Amino acid sequence: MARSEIVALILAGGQGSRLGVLTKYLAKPAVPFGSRYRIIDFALSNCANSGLETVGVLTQYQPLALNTYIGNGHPWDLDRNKGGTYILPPYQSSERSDWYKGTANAIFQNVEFIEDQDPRYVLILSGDHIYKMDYAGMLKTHIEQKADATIAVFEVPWEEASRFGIMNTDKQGRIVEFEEKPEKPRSNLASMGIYIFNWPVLRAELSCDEEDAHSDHDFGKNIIPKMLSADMRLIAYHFTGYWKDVGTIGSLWEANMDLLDRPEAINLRDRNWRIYSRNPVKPAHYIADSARVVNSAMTDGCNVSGQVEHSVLFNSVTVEKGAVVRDSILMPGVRVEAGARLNKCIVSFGTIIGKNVKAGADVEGECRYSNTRFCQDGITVFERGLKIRDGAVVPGNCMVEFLEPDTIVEAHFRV
Amino acid sequence: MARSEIVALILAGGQGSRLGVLTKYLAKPAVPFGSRYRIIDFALSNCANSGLETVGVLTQYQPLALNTYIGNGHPWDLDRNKGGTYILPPYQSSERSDWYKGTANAIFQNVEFIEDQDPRYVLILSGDHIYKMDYAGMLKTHIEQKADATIAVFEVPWEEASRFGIMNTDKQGRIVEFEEKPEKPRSNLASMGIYIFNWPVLRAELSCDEEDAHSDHDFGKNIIPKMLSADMRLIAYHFTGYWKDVGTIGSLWEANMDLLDRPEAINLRDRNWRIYSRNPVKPAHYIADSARVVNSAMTDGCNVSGQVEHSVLFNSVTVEKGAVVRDSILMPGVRVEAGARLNKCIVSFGTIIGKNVKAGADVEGECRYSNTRFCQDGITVFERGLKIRDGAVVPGNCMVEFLEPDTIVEAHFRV
Amino acid sequence: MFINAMGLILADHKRIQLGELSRPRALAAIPFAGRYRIIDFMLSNMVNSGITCVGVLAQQKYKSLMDHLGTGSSWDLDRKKQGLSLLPPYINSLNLDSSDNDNLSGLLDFIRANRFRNVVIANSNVIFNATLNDYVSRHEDSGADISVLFNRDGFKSGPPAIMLGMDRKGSIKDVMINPHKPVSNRRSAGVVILSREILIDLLNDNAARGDSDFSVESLLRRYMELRICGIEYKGTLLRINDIPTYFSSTMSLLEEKTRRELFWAGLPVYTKVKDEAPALYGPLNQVSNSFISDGCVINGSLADSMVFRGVTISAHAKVSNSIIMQDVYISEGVELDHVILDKNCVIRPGIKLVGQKDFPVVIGKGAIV
Amino acid sequence: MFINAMGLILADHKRIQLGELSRPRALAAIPFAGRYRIIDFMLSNMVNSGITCVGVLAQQKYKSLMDHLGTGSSWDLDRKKQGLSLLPPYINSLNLDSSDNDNLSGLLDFIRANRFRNVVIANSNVIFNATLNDYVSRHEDSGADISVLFNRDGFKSGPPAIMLGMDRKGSIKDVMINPHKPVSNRRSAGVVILSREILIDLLNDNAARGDSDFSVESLLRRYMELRICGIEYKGTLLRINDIPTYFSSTMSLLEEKTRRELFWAGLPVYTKVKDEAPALYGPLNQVSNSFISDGCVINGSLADSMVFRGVTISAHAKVSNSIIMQDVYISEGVELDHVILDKNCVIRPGIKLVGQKDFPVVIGKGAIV
Repeated sequence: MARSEIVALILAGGQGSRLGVLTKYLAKPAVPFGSRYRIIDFALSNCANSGLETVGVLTQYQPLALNTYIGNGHPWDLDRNKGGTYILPPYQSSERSDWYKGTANAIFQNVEFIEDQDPRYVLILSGDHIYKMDYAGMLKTHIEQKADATIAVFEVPWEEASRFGIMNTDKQGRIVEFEEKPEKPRSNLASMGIYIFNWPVLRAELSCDEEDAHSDHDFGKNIIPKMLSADMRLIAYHFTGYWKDVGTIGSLWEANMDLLDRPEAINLRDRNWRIYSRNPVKPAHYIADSARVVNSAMTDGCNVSGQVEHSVLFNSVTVEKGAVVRDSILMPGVRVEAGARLNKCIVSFGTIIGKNVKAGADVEGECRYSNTRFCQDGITVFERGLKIRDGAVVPGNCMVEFLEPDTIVEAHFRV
Repeated sequence: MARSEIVALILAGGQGSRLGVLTKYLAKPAVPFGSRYRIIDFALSNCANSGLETVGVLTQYQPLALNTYIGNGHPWDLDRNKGGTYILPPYQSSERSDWYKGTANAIFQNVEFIEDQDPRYVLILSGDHIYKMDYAGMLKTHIEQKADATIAVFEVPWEEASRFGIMNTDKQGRIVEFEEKPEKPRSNLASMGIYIFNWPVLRAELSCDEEDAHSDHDFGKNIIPKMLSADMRLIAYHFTGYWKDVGTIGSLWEANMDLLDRPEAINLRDRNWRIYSRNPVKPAHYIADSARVVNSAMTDGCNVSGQVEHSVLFNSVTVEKGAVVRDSILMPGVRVEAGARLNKCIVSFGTIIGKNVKAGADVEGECRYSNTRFCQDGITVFERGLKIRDGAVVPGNCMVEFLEPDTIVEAHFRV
Repeated sequence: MFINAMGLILADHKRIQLGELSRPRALAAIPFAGRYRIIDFMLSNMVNSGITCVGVLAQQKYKSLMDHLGTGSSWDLDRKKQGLSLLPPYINSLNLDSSDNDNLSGLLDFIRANRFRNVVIANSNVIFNATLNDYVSRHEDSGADISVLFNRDGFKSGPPAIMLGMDRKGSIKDVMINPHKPVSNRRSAGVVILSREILIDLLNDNAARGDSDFSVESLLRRYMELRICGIEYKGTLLRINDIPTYFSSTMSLLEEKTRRELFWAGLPVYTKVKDEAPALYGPLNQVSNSFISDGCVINGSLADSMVFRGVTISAHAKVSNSIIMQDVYISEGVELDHVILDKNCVIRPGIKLVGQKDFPVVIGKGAIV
Repeated sequence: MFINAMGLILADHKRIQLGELSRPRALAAIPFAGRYRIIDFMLSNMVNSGITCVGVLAQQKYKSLMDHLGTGSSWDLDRKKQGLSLLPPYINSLNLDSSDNDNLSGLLDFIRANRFRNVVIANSNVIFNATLNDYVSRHEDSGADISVLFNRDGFKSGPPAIMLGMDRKGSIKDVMINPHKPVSNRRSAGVVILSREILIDLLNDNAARGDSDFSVESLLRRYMELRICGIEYKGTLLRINDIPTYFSSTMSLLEEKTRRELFWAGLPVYTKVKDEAPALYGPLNQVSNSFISDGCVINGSLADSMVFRGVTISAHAKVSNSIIMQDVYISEGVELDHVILDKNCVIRPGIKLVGQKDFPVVIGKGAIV
């Protein structure tokens, strides 16, 4: 079959509000991950490595950083003249002007785009999961099984199953039941939010769903149950391997640490399945005489003179002499000044941690930025572009943002 | 100076409602023009030929066709990794979600994009004018004159001056007064809606304008008069050459005919200033034995067996044997069947004119599609994707669209 | 799921020369059909099949080919990985594989570096419009070592003709070049499909033997050692073997069936974008049964001809049965019949040139007549 | 408004050889500074100046250069018009300009086809980070026929040294190669600026004389007939003339000033994107004063070294004062001091290699030691 017969659509419109200040200025898929990447790199690279050539990215919330990051799609080899990457925001037409109301409505509003591409199959992806998956294999199953829709599923531990949408299948892999967050799950196959539909089937379902005033216009809640009740052929495609939804501060931190603790779990070194990203154009990183770096990952443009342990550093991070960074994630351009100590901190773009600051899990107490709703287990998060005062003390479980200059935050600047 | 020091922003969000059915499914800048082009090709090609590398296209109304047409920017050599073409739709942020309210507000909503590019100068363009202009020359004037803003002006005939925004300048070219559609114009220098601003100046003006609840958020009505009243240095840049606003059915028709009647006026054959466009990938056009083609322009994929006089044919148009097309504009994929006669007709994408149809200026009378508000001088317009019944008779000054099948329109299909 | 093959196009053919038209350029780069170069057809077939990695093997005079192909963006082959590679004859002192066999070693490197299961190798003198997916599947299913496309053109369109003798199972049992008494009308279409592993073996073999000849012909000659199967191509197929077949192939495009099958069967033929203005017809012209390309200005009379991009035909000029290439200028009162004008020629006022169907007058690139 | 110049980079230099490092590749393609090839610096200077058309003149062993440059997209030079062109030595039977002088005629075609007012010609062995706009303006303002960048390095960094004698107006009055008794410390930086017209004249001249030598040196030797002016370059500038200067230039990047001026002065140095994983530091490493690139896995000890992309340094290995190129694998217990390992080398467990500052041990590409 021709590559144009399948179109991938990545849902990248959500705010990702549980990531707090990390998504204040950018959509969740644009959040940095794993030293070199943004979260959406995984979905885009999977598309490229699977041989897909037409990818629509549905954006809505703070799309600028994401649009600029994706640009012409060249880093993922998706800058095709025919096909390639399309950014799909909501728009006005002579009949209507609406923001996207749910995952299904977002696709519905882009029916015309999809029709222009004239595909046989549509692959629906989420822009905020970390995994490597060959969608061509899933498509093969979809075609062989003559499915109306195929849903990727993943075995989760039984004790967690009630947090997911659970698929009950028969022996042939056909889905017989779907339960959203069941109290007593009868299976541990969780939906990964990855769907392949025959386009004519999906188009009809979307139109129908759009008419339904009671619908939330959501794939999991509305479209899939409706198709099941209409006895359509829905097939489960089993995925094994690393998969993580990085929707919370805790899971984002864990997924980053996974790269250090079990790098083989999602092998980033596999040259047959590279994860592409937009390159920052910086020189190789430099480790000075006074530095000590263990159990850590880092990338171009870093400059380390201090101590870095079990941490993930993004490009152009500076750790000055005498600073100690442990179990932390430092996003592009962060500077940790002399004598500062960070423990389980996530520091966003360009923030400067002043001299002798003490922050994170090993600092007891509370402060105005304490936020146990989003931050647990001692993780402290810093907004982008902050200057933290020299000598400031920031306890664990904080979400530090700019409100006004105070004893912790000195200033905020554009990065 | 570096190419990144100036960013061009093309206002392409307007519906262009005076073009009636031609802009039912696409924004005005995406309307076909001159056999091979879309209206926006002129602004984009001017940018490319002027050496600009970063171009933002602000879209809002029916942007899909425009987005797909612009794609990665490759046809205009604007598919840069750094810079290049950006489609800029309205979006949601944590504070607000708004459609663009006026030309100035559209730019204001993209302040963050512009800041990311970090330019010294911003060039504001309209996406719906036909002209060739070296913006680098205008920038040179702007810099040499140490202007806060430079506005391109064009000498219009005195009798038409009251239809334009008129600039009154002193001898050095400094603008001393601006009158929007003055009854008694004191100059015939009309604003072309092309502005260069020092970015810090514009940014400040936009913020200020945004606060003003009485403002229409329009460059011509608000920003420019405000800057003049603050005694800022506004310079007029004189443009000579072909320039046409193709905002009405009449002016669109005229501008197309200009290419036939005075091809030297806007020389499309100048190899030092090519007008680029997205190529349809069709073979050379074919003229059959039975054909007669005079005073006409056409392009790839056409297939002419009938008579074509003083007309502009876009790609993949078929004119069957015995059909006569005069003074008309046939957009991509139109088919004129045997024995049909068109006179002063504009036929949109893929419409089929059935056998022996008679339509246009030389047909007297009225019908349900008569529309003298948009159509004058006998010009008749057909919506895209129509099938006109064999033998139908359509008078001049009609705007034929699909309402229901009737004696003129047989059906409507997707193109 | 998607096609698992790379493409290899041979830009030259040692048995094919097109006189004046070949002088400044490789066979693959000869202009054809108004907007194209010969190579565009095979390249488009590959791209339309979903092939994303194509090597073009050039021996000589490849500058215009290089200019034409550019970054490959016109065929959407300007890719980060793979894409379009021009493989020039190449001297690399390091190459340990075959020190005196540079061309093959460059090719070997290229094939080793790109891990596709199959390789489609094609001559550039054959023009058709089809996807190759089905042929690659049939090759894989058949278990043959090599599959070769053929049609039943027999000796039509002149030498070089590689005629294939086949048994009932479709295996090649005989290969004859320009045979006096052909035993079959099956003629190779110059397109073969084989696995990457077998190609690497064959190339290593050639290199070890010091045999630098790499051609479709030389692969087919292996029919004794390898299982080579024929697959019939049933669509319209044009062969460019010399000036007369170049001329007749062009003229056949004026027939509706050929035109439809090569251009309007749903598969686009990509070529370098030139961004010319639309063609402009003046008040005085008389045009019939002709192809005209963008950028032309037509004021004279034109019949049964193929006109490339950017050509001017002045008033009172008469052109018939001719092929007029890019940017030619034909002055007032010129008369041309059965003429091929290469790029950039200028024909001065009143000049008359008349050829014959089998002997068209050919004027080389840039001549001022 | 914008810079009106095209660039021309000479990928080879007949006086410069880097031993084992030069064996598989042109000078311009020699890996440098962890992520780069030598040519990246000059190419980035041109791109950062707004130059959109660059020709790279290659004489031999240009395959790795071709692979590195690709479509030019890493430098944003994958353009429809202009962009990046590799100009190989080229045989074109049609070329009427200089039938036995193929290299120059290909270059002439290239310069004729691209209509920029000025041409910046640069050797690839000189490394600095600056835009050229100011120098092009100064050239235009001066009215000189040719301008040449120089600095006051004198004979530092060894031969070949082209020393310039200048009068008080800045005009070149003497050009000496590796002089015994230098009269000046002004040394050519291997970058000249001249108008396209003059370059075309000079090339035609050379071609007519059958002189196929085209180099910065040969242009400077014209100081008697042409007005050649020197412009001083005052920033940090590294010269790669042989293995010792390659080694010392690399080591100088470990000094903060050099590092800052070459990498952190605001102008990016572009190179081919490799999409490697981030570098990973294990629990046992000890690293000091070193550059490490993406894709490395560092478990051993590393001091005062430059490590390219994708290198593995196993536990208990000790590397100091060394340059380790792409994808090298260093096994457990290895000891290296003053060593240069080319790409893809494998050093087996327990191996010890020790060189000296002026005589580093150099191991060629792909060796298994």
